[in-house]
Amino acid sequence: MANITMNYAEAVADALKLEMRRDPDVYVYGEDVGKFGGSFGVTGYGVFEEFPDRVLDTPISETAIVGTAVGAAAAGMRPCVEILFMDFLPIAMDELCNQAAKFHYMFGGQMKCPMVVRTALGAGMGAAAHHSQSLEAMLCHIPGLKTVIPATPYDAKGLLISSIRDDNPVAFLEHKMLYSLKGEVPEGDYTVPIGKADLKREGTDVTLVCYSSMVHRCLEAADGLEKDGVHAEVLDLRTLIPMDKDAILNSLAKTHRLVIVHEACLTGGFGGEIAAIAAGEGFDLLDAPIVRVAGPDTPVPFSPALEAEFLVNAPRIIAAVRGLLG
Amino acid sequence: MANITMNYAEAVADALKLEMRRDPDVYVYGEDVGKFGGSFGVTGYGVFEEFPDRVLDTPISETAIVGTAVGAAAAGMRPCVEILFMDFLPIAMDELCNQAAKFHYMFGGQMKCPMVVRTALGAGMGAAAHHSQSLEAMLCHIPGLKTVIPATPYDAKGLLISSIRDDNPVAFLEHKMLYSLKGEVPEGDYTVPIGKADLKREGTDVTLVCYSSMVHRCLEAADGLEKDGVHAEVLDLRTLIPMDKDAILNSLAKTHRLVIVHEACLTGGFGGEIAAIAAGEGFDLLDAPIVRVAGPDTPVPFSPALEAEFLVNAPRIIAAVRGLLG
Amino acid sequence: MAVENAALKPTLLDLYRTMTRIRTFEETAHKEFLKGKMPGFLHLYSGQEAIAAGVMSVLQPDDYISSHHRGHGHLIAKGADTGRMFAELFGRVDGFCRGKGGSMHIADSSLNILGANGVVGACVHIGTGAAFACKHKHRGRVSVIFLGDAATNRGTFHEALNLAAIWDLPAVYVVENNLYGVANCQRDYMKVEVAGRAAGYGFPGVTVDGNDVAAVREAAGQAVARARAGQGPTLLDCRTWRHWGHFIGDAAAYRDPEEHKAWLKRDPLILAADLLRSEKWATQADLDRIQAEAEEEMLAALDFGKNSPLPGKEELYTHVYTG
Amino acid sequence: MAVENAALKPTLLDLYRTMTRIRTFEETAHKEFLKGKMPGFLHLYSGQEAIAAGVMSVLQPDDYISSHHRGHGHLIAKGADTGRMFAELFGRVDGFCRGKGGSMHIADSSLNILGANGVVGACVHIGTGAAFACKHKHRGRVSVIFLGDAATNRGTFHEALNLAAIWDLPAVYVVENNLYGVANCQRDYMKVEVAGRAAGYGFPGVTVDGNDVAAVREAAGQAVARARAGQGPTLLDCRTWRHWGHFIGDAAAYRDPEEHKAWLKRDPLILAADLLRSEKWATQADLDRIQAEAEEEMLAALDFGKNSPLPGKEELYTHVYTG
Ligand SMILES: Cc1ncc(C[n+]2csc(CCOP(=O)(O)OP(=O)(O)O)c2C)c(N)n1
Ligand SMILES: Cc1ncc(C[n+]2csc(CCOP(=O)(O)OP(=O)(O)O)c2C)c(N)n1
Ligand SMILES: [Mg+2]
Ligand SMILES: [Mg+2]
Repeated sequence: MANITMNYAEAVADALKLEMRRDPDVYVYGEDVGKFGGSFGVTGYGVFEEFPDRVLDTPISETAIVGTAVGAAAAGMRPCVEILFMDFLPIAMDELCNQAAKFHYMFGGQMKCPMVVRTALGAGMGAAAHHSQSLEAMLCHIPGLKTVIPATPYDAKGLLISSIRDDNPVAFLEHKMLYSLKGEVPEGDYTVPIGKADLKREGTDVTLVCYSSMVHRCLEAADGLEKDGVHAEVLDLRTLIPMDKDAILNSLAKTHRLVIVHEACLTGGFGGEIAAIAAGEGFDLLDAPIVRVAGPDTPVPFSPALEAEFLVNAPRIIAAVRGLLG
Repeated sequence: MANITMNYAEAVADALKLEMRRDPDVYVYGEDVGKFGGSFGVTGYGVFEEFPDRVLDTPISETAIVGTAVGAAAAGMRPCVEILFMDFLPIAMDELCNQAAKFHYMFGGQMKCPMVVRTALGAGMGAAAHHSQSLEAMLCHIPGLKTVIPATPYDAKGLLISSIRDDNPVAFLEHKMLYSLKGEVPEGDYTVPIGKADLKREGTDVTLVCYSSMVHRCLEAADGLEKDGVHAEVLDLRTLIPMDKDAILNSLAKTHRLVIVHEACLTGGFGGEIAAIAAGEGFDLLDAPIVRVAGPDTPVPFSPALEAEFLVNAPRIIAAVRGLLG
Repeated sequence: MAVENAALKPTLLDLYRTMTRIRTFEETAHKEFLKGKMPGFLHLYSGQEAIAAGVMSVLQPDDYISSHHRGHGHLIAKGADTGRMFAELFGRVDGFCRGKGGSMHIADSSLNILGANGVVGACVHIGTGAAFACKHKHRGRVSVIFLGDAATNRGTFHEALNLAAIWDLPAVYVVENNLYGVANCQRDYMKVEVAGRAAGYGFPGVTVDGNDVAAVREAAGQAVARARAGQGPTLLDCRTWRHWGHFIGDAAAYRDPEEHKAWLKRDPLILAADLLRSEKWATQADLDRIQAEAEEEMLAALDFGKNSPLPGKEELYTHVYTG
Repeated sequence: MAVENAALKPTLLDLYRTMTRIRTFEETAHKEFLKGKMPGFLHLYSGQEAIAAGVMSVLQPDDYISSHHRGHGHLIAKGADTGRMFAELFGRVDGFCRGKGGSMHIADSSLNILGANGVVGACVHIGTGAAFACKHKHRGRVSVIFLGDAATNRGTFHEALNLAAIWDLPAVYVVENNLYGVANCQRDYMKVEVAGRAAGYGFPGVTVDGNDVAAVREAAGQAVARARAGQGPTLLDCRTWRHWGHFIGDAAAYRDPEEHKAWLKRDPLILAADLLRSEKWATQADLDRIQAEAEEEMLAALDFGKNSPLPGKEELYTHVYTG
């Protein structure tokens, strides 16, 4: 299979098109995903053009978007719906967490909800408190839901195909600052398995566990650390639920030091779960305190001066690693 | 001040009445809180009777209950609203997390939202997947919100008075299986400070960090462990946000062993945050892996046989401590 | 009760049988609950039987329905096995949900029942989503959504009905308007009649005597025909009355005893029985036999349900994810 | 434009001034944004000025308003300082929100403006809550809620309007019906007219020419009077048109160019200017002076805003909690 260079948004679109060709039950709907092409342009990469009858605009009705997907999925379809900004997912939290996630269980396995909710998370656009959050931790506490969060075009396409084919509801979290990121993506069909982390860089001195845009910040930090002779391992979780615990523990067995990096606010973030696993099952592997590098416990501010301070960057990661290595 | 024996529901009602007497801006509203007295009977303990014009029934409109409280609070009132079951709080997640929690910050300190959302959490009534959840972790990731979760009538009354007086939005989480729990409660006005944990039992061998109904399970477990000569310390966090980190670290400095106990599902639960603090700032205090005893990663099942298995009980806590002490 | 249709004769007897089975199921469950044998909460359907029976009588087996916390009647009318229903209510492994759901989550997906639901108003989206599937995948099928009057105040109602309208979905919204949502009367929580709400979305809203099974059948038949013909959704506002409190344990002291008495006289079973007898479509002996059969069925069903084993502990961990 | 009221003369000139100031503010912001000097997103109010100006002209200073993502006009019409507004748009410390909010969260709480809001439909609850406060604490005040046409499809709209109805809250819902929600025309997302939705809650819905400032003032005056008199809420469906795309950067290719041209002819400033001149309430020179003053004001305001310092990094951490 030949590789093509494409950006993350195109890679998402590519997955949508392939799955819609393969499976007539896959429908896409959301706000302005039709002719307008989606507010981040994803469905504009030929998805609406190829499937004008299966890419549908909805009113501003987030609970209906997610809630009807549950019913459609339970009735045999495979909806892949879009919630523009992850900040609006709390509007549809009942539909996602109480309905989609619990359908299979609460009906004793009679029904299933094969549906995907795609949404854009993250700060960096000066979009302030209501258009910038990273709320993945809220989803990761809900059994029955899978949470997928790719950092590269390759992973985005492969994971979205897996997500659409999955018989469980999947929250598919795209970082808005990654949409224009280019990468090599195989043409045609391939999958990246849900639940498998990816070692984006090998190292021996410290493990940086991360996901989404922070993978790139960690890779930059690893480059920087390399200059000091520090070999950082960068583990991209790629999916948060199910989490690839073994990958974390295997890496700790090598490095004995853990730095967890996420853009989301520190307190109550998914980093806590990672830390708990490491300090529980991995306790004997650890030679040093677990460090979390994360967003501060504040809403995302508008002013670029403050937003820059909010965002985790490579220097902060480097400083944390240096602090840890003493 | 004389003490009176009253149950947890009465203690909550007592706080409501005292604050409504003291402050004419305090209004209570929610579904069936009026003449019916509330589905768990709280406002039936004389709150509606004394304030029939300030205890208002609403339609089944959870987003309006919380969302209008935001506006009323911003316009100078002090609403204390009720969402019947915590399972329905996801319906109003935008209002609570995007509006109430962010008002002060996103408007640069111009506005404040002194409001309380009371809600009942927890399993144990055979009420199944939609009436049994413990979703506190979802709230603890949202800066701007405080999360209060009392385990005793005394704490319930004192903390609710503090919560109503607080100028920030507070999620006040009452465990439905505690409503009938009796305890000594001072007559009249007193406060329990938000952000202070309470050492419910002193010990030297292991710290059990817990909250809500699990405080009682931990106290039972501590009794059981005592028979083996194991002295367990039981630390009731009482408020999750802000969390009393110092109390946790001080206890670990004594016991060097941490078991975290919550009823909520394990993965993504608030236990992760506690673990991360302990394995970070408290790393050098720890002599053993951190253990979490929590609900399994499943929805809450209906069948009593399965619900009993879902719930954390003293034997499970005892077993975890024994496993830890080797 | 105006009956235009002579063809109603055999149907009405069937409807009477369905209603009797529902009533008997609920009475049996009620007694067991009061004995302390059933866990959780029970919201009895007694008094509302004409709605489930009438609506379901115009559906095809593969049409979808979505239901709510007061959902036993819907299952029975659509053909679910009452033994497995009791097993579910007792939290036993032969229950439709293997005991994991209970009364508030009872469902038989083999009959395209998308479940009772513990979240008021959730069914509105679920059923609308099923209507989406009917439009795009299962052409010719319809999706019927049962909801309470109080549920029409939820935002989900608004968003779903609007979406169904603009997409011309084959959906029928059946509001079981028993005038109360727990302890509050409809007039305390809305200033309009339920049927009037359809106007906000641009499709018909029809007020129906929800205790008259023939009237329900007639109105539902028209709504379903509209939906099947691709003409979009209809809202039926079926006026009815629950015979008991909101759930077992609620004495319903908030209702006017006189009003309660008046409604009991309009018990849907009494109305149907009166008609059957006055039209001489059935004798009292026929009706008694139907009652006796229902009692026999429910005794056996109860027996089956009660004696079904509890799920093993390992069941706690299954069905979180598929596969 | 029918003007019954001779008393309109001085008012209309004031309204024209307000509208001109809003327009000039938006044009100034537009230019700066295109120069790449402003962060974030800007949703321009240009074209809708008659609504903010007309509604605000019937309010008292301590009445509440709640606004949405397209909120600059509301602030200016209620009297907010344009210098501090620009400072906010540039993320500077002299902004109303100290630069933390930006355009989508702009607010001046000293004027009882409860803020623009980034979540479409959120303002409906917030303003309804303020109406609750008006009823129970600030007797005699009213709460006006501005929202877009597309926002009426959110569940919050339904729940809030119903609550306002049953509690007879002093709320006025002003729908700024510019016919589009981003790229979709109203007819694609609802089958009824916005004004008709009020019927679902039992209070009046009134269609208003939203480009005719006198008509807006008239309708708003009646609605506010009703609210103040304790007669409950009103919904105003103000038909208008945004002159630009959804936000700066959107070319609005989805709109019909002919329709666009027709609407531009009905620019609320042109309509008001025509009337002022034809009634001889103002000369062109008067209007030119108003324009010149507005330009002067906005230049100074821009200057102030641009030159206000960026907030210090410590500001990131303040105002998460009070005190
Ligand atoms: C979202 C939500 N809010 C509140 C409840 C609690 N509750 C259960 S049933 C009910 C009343 C429902 O009234 P209605 O819709 O008229 O149905 P009915 O019980 O009368 O059949 C309420 C408030 C719930 N289950 N879900
Ligand atoms: C809950 C929510 N969903 C989606 C969006 C994205 N969004 C911002 S403005 C807008 C359209 C709003 O249309 P309308 O209410 O008519 O106001 P207008 O922009 O036309 O003034 C959308 C979809 C949002 N901000 N909030
Ligand atoms: Mg009802
Ligand atoms: Mg619009």
